[in-house]
Amino acid sequence: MNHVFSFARSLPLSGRIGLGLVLFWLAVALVGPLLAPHPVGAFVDQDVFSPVTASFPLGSDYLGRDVLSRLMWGARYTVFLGAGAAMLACLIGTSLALTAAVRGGWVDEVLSRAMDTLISIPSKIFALVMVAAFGSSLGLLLTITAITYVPGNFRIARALAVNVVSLDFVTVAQARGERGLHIALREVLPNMIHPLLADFGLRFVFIVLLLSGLSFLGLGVQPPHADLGSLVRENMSGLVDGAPAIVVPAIAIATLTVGANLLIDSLKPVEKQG
Amino acid sequence: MSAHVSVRNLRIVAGSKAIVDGVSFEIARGKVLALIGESGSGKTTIALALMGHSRFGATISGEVLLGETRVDQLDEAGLQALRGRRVAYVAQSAASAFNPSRTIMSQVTEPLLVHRLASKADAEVRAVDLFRALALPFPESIGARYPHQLSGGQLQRLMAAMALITRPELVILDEPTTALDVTTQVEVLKAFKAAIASVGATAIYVSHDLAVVAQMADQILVLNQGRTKEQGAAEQILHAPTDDYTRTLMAAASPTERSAPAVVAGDALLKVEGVHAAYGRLPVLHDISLQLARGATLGVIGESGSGKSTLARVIAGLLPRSAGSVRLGGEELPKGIDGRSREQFRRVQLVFQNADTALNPVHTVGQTLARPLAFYHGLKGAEAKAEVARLLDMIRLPADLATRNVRQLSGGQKQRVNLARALAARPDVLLCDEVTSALDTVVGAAILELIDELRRELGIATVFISHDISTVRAFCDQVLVLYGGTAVEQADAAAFARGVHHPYTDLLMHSVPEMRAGWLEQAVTRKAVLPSEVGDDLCRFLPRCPVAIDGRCNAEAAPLRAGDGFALLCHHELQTLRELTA
Amino acid sequence: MSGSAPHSAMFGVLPLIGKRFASALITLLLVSAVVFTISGLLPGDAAQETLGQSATPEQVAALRHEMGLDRPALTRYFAWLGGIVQGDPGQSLVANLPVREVIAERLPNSLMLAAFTALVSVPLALAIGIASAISRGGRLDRTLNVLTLTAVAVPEFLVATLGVLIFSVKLLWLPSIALVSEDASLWDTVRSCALPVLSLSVVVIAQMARMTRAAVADQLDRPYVEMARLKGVPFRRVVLFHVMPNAVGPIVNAVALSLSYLLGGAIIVETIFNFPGLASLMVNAVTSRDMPLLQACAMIFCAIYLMLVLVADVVAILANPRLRAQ
Amino acid sequence: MIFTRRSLIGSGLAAAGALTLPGIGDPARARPRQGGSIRVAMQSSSTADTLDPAKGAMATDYVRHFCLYSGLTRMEADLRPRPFLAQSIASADRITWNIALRRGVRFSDGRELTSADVVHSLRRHLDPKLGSKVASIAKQFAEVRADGRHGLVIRLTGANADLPAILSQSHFLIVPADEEKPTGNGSGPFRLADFRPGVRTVVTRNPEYWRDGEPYLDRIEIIAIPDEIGRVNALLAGDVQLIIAVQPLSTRRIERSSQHGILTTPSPLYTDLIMRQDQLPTGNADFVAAVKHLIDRPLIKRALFRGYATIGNDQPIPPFHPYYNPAVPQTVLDLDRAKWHVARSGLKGVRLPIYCSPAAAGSVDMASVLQEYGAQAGLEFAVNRMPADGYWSTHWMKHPMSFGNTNPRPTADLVFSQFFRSDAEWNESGWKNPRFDMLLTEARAEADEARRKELYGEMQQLVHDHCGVAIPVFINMLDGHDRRLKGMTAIPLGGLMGYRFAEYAWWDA
Repeated sequence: MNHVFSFARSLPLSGRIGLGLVLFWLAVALVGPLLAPHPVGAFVDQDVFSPVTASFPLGSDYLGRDVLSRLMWGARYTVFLGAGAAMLACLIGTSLALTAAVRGGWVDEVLSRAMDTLISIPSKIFALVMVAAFGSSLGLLLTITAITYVPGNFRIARALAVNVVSLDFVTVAQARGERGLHIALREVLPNMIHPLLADFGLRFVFIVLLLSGLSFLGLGVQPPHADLGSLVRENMSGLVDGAPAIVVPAIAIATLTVGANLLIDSLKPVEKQG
Repeated sequence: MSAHVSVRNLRIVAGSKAIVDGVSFEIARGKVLALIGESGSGKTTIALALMGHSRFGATISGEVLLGETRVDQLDEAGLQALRGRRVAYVAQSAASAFNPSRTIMSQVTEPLLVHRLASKADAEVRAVDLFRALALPFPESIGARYPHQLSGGQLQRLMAAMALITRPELVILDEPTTALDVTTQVEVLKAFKAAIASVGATAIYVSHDLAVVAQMADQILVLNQGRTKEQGAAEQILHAPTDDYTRTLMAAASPTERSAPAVVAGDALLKVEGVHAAYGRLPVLHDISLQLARGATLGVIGESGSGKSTLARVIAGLLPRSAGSVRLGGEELPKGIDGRSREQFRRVQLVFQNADTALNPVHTVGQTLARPLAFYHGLKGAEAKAEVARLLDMIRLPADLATRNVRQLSGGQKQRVNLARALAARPDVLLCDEVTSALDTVVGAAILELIDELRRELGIATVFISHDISTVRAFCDQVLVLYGGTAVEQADAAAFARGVHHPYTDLLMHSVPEMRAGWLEQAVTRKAVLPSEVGDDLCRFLPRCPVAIDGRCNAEAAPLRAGDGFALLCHHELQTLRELTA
Repeated sequence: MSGSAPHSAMFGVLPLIGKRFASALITLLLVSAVVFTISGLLPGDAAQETLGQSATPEQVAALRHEMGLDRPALTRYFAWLGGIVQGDPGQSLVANLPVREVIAERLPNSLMLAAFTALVSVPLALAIGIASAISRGGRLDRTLNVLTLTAVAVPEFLVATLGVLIFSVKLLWLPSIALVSEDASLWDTVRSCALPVLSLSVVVIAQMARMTRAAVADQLDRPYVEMARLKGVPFRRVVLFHVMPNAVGPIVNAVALSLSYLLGGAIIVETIFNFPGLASLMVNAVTSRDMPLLQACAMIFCAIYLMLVLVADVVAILANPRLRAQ
Repeated sequence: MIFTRRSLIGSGLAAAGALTLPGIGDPARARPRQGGSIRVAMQSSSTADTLDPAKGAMATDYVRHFCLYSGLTRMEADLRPRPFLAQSIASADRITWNIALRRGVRFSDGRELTSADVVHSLRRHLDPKLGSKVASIAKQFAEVRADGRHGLVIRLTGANADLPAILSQSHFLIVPADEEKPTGNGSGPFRLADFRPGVRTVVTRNPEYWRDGEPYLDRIEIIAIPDEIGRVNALLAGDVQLIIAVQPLSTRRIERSSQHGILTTPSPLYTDLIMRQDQLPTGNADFVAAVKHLIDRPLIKRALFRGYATIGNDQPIPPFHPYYNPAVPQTVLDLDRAKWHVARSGLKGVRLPIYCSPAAAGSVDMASVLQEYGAQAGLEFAVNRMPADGYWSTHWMKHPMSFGNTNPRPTADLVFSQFFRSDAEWNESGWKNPRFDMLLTEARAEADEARRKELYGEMQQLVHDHCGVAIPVFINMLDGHDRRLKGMTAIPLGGLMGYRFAEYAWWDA
């Protein structure tokens, strides 16, 4: 805990706000479902799109379900699915990028072409085909969203890696006789961490957006559960009345994604602490 | 008569740290003041303050007077009107100070245009005049080029043209020749001096090189850590310094000859024979051979582009040779990195010129040094830790530096760590590529001493690559002079000192500034005698050679002429050369 | 120093275009193979989808034969490939029209939507990006940062629907659906596209603005910027005449990537506004298992993406004299 | 219009005569006037949009086809067919039918419509290459032949009293015999002006329509806005004047606008839960009974459909249907009874996926409701939402539990024989009941109305008691329209007046 506090103190104000938001949503994602006043699919309100009341702190949704409870569950999907897919995308993209940059030549060419192929297939249509072919599951959603953002991460990571590879210390490592794996992981990768983190933050936002886009196309988390984007989507008819059922999830998405990026943006390279 | 430029009690603060503190000076109209000091002394910061500019949000206080104008009190508009019109700036690296995407002409004439001092056509006429005055080639058409198409020396002169085009009252030259080869430096210095004089401007010359300053300055101000150490007329500072720090600077500037060049007899440890190498289709090394015994030092000199760094890369295997052989202890080394054994890697270690980029900025000193220990010797844990401590001790750095990140080190410390990393492998051959060129003189001298000491203690054979002929002369057992990828001269230290040299070596030696006023005026820049291009087999130096023989040099390859402990490639007889280069 | 031979921009660009063209062909081939493979995983085929639930097995068999779906997959793929090589993308299985005609109907719409969006979003994104780069770390920068992030994260359908509620339902200023047809006047077409363009812009502006900011901020740290300031060049002029020519490469690249999204990624906007574009055509092709049409759409998206990237590279090269001369 | 006595018996209708259909909110006196141009937003359109009535697959197709072509009979709001292009349609044995055609009807290219065209239009369904949507229904046409220029004879493979109703479907609209495939050249109220599959259809008034003074509108543009909220917005923004398939949640918005109204059509449309009888554990009779008692029908009616539904009783005939059997006891939510059935079935704690999809309206939310109550009775249901794409071919009827969705059929016979007969292709639950099959064949041929109602009544009881299909509610169809659009009434065969609004609607500007 002390670590968190001293870490928080080292951040600028925007970073502290970001950290606060991220921790808040992380907490909601972790323990929210335990604290939710109602089961996620329970039809508890006679009316729909109720405003904020004592029994329904965030109102009720289009079927008369408790928005607070649904939000607490939904945060879990968005946070973990979004972060998981972003991590997976960055992991794959960066690994391939490092391979391309360190090996160069035809390996680079083949990987770059493969990424071009992937990037030029519209992601939502790709998702549509995959879900139609394999059925909808969390694993598949994770895979689709991750695959969709691999090429973007690859492009950025490759550009960074090619820059780093041209630096002297990589040549030094080559002259020392180091294998490609060591060069990629120990010499090159650590020098790309910060821009990669920033990219991760942005990918996270895009994935949250893609997930909500998929919910629009009827793909996405299985009911009665819903991620934050699906919560917005399923309550669209409450938009005219400004029902909390749609406003609250929308705010949740904004605070979560902006918070994550504020935090990441404020993580300047280590020299600050020196 | 009041001074043209007057600075009183200048104090520049960045964050909570004063970079410049209590500096005062005056310059009379048309005179040149030199600001001298090592990196971090605040000399550039002071120079920029005269234009009301500070980097990294530092705040300027004190009084800066240019004629009647209080520069320190000008607002943004006032500064804009001042800069480029009354005060002009020549930056250290013209290569990065020119905008890579715009033509030279548009950038040189820009000060005139933004200050509405001339029409575009007039501005271009004035620019061409200046190009001519600065002895630039193709003055009519050079303006249409882009920065990357020009050499460093040309860019530096163009930068001067850009500064002088508005005929400013004050020119600030910030280490304008540091990045240049010595031979180019002479021409550039001459051009600057003449051009500034013709405009009649007052100048501030920022430098760390005392010999250069001696040529340019009327007055000198010596700085250390943002404070004035000594200030006075150039003559007095250079020849009768009163401050200890000034004396240290002077001492470091003239390297002492090494006590006894310990020529170690025995079989050659490193043997390079008939090596050729090329980047793609562009040949860079042509038939290079050399031999190096255990504990011996070979100095490789040449200008930028001579192929001297390439030679190190070819030996290390980073650039596979296209022909020839490299043997280590009788064993032929594979051409490139692929196929070399870990032991072969260990025995040849390369130390890069720029420690800033040669050290991985994310690693600590300890991690940097531990890697070769683990990699070559399998040392881990406490053992490795002890060895790191020993290495740090060897390079005269405190052991607690091991936990420090390399980014937090000073330039000299970085270069020592850079060296220690190579030593950690316990190599047989150490390839040092311009290891001191990015360092201040004092720090560089210390590094040299260290290398020399280690070489003697550990018996490591060293290839010492440098553009600085005086360092090489003082430091090495053998000298190899490269020009255009060809070895034009090769000699042992004694023979090299005796003095028969290839015309190119001769040019290099005479281009090194001496620390006396008036050297620049005497230094003769001799023109090439034959207008010609390089043929494949002809002497590479021919296009610049002041003593080339028509009908021979431009007709056939130069013959190898060997003497006592030396050999060179030239059409002239050794005797003739002795006379020509005397 | 190089000789005085005049450098022609084309020298640098032509081989690049040639090389790209070759690798584009390979990429297109890859895309077609990938699309063919994954669409092969889809349950059902065009015959079944066309006939629907009520089909008798004989009907399905007859239609399958008619459509040529009873041939092995590889045979169909190579037949299709052979057609493409001769410039014929085949016959749409479902619409019973040449694929060329079906696409010719939609492609101009998609391109028009993309062009309008680009017209609106690129200048705005550049302005935002440059403004925040100039005030790096300042209040404006931070505000724009949060705003662009929020804009990216808000679901497109929410933006689109909000736009409709405000501008169509409440204010009655703009049509809520895109009525794109030949007999519509230019003014009507522009009005029709206003809301789709708005919705698409929100997403891409943020992306491009962030990349622009990064590219410009990177250049602002370069020594030549300080040099220009020290020449007395006003800051505005420094940004426009010194920084922009150097930042244009990465910016154009980001713009190209974002613009490629405008075609395939417009599916949600096309759905909400009933916009007859290529993305909904492609979704159509997926649901009706109309392989020739699906393949053709994929080819077009891929080709446009590659073309945009190529254009971006060429622009980057033309803007950079160093690359230009290579 | 002449109805013979035989035809009255044959079509199973007790009374003839035109009913006046009161429009919503407009006084009966208001006379339809001509003119006006409207735009209609449907749910979906794609490259599969067609001008061929035989291939009509979606509401958008039906609307287009009814605009362009005319049929032999027309179904009115009372669910009884009237002769239309046919002047009379009669049969003595309900096997051989004689049809006399109206004279002087012309296609829009000016050629007269004759018996040859009708023979062609009916026979073409039997060609498997055509891919007719009603091929299986058309199979009962043993013979279709012309009987003079304006008469024809249809001989069926078995007795069927419902032929006039069957012929009222859009698929049996009459197309010209001399065209290889239909191009929009028909004898309907409108003529084709523009047709872009997946984009729009524009039709303009047919000045030579054979029904004098009709139609009323000058021009109709048919587009599709798949997004329901987008559709409602387009209506409210005035960009379209009529929309199909309004969600119950959106009715409030439309009703709040003084310029717009809702047309509610109670219909036999239902979304049903299928429990396969040939698979386990759903084949267990107690399991089926338990599930039927776990369905909170009033909740589904209230929460999912905001009251725009009629509570169903696990059989396909809705209470407002002439053949409805009120004696079948209503199944209600009864947790105790459900638990008892679960205990008896020995399936307590069983974990079972329910496949649902947006393709079957309301099924996803129905599955969620069932999941809630299932948990209370010891049945653990997992909701598997599948994309609409591919749902019917891959999931529907393929799992122990899935959802289906059945559109209104013109006759009770059609829905029973297509979905409940033992050998029906879409016998969703795979139940087999010989008694039911026998009753079905008997009812089809039966001419006596009272007897027929009795037979259908028993079939409803059988389905309710034994079939593995649960029908929680019948869903009202909701259309939204501009209040200036008059003449709109409910015809329970589908939205937009059974897709035939173009023949009735008029613009009161």
